[in-house]
Amino acid sequence: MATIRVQTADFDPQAEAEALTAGRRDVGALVTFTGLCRDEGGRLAALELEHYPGMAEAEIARVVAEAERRWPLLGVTVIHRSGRIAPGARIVFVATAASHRAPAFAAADFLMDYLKTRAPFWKKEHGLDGRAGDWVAAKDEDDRAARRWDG
Amino acid sequence: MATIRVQTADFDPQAEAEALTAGRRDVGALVTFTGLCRDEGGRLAALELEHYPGMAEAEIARVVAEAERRWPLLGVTVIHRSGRIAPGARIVFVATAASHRAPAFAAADFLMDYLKTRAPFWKKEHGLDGRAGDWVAAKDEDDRAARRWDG
Amino acid sequence: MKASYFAWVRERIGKAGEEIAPPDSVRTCAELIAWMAGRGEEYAYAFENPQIIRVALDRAHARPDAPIAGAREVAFFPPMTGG
Amino acid sequence: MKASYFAWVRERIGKAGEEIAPPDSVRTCAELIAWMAGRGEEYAYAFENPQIIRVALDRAHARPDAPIAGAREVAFFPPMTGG
Repeated sequence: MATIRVQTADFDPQAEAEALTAGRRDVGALVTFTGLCRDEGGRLAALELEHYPGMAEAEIARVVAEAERRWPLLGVTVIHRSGRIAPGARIVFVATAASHRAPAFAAADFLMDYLKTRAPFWKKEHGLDGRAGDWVAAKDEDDRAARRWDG
Repeated sequence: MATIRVQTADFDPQAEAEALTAGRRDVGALVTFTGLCRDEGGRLAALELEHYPGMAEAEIARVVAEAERRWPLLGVTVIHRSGRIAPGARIVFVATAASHRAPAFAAADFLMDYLKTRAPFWKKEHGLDGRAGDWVAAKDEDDRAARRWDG
Repeated sequence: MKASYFAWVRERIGKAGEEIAPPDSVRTCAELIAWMAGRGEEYAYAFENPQIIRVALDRAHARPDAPIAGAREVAFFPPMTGG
Repeated sequence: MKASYFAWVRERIGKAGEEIAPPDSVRTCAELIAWMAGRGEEYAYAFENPQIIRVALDRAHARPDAPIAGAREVAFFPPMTGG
């Protein structure tokens, strides 16, 4: 039921969202999250996303399965890009379909928090000065956000 | 900054979402909610949405202003349809853009809860038997959901 | 003042709106509902359960104890079910 | 067993992966990190702050006290920053 993809290419959010509702009359709520590359006040030329092939898909599938266990979902899509991504471009996409809005919102929010802290992706910043910059540091606030869903 | 529309026509979620991010490099998170007409297990032929012209737009604008006061948003769009809507069709759309995911998720969730309980729209069910059915009753759970955001 | 009715309030009264002229003794939204209920059989039916009727003054939600003085437009409707 | 390195762990070691053969005395992920740190200067640098290194066994997250016995693949990397 879930669609999970890790890819270098961009994706079409509308096509992905409509695939969750096409031909259905039981979906009352569709939530999408699109994560985009910011230029950090003009400082960034690009983000480079490294991932662990095989584990990335497997870990996303585990997170999706946990969301499906917690909420009555009618469909889930998660797409995460890897490689070099320019400011303004899409990085990640989560869509959740449900009969009612509360589970659709909660599951999408949960999926993003868990992907941030569990899916094996790492961001490196490339500055406008042409040099490869630092690896982005993990944020305490992301860990706190993920812990909101504990017990 | 906010786009607010009440209309009988359908809308294009992708075009609306892209209008919030086009030409920008500071948006890191875009959340959309689309509310769709369910057929309630095959029972419904359509929903009819009545609204209070003038007040509907004004009240949505007040709810949006409250969301903008609570969270650092870079853009908000709310579209609510009126008139007869068939199962599977879109009823309502909320999109929020922000630098980070937490305010984008919270604001979209808040907007839907508040629209449900404050925007002057009323749903009437039309059954497959051809008769106009009952007005949908307001749900206690919607009031409870809206009260989550109190103080 | 101009009165508007929506959803089943409109259906029970049998019209979408009309001009009304409540006496000066009617000061609040709650008192206005009570006065409306006494205007005839269809009004008594529409307002039989006054505590669930919502009131808007000049297109903004108003509480039962809100004064109606100065309002040019009043609307009566059931709890909202949009979204 | 096959070892893979990601992000700055990969950059510090200077390669994406290799075959490793820890002795039987190395039983847990935490012990494996300590053993890796002793394999040379670049490894000492990559693992200088062992408590922030994450370990995956056969492509699933593993805690520091998880036993490594039976794993065919181990990966070392910093905290994730995707999404």
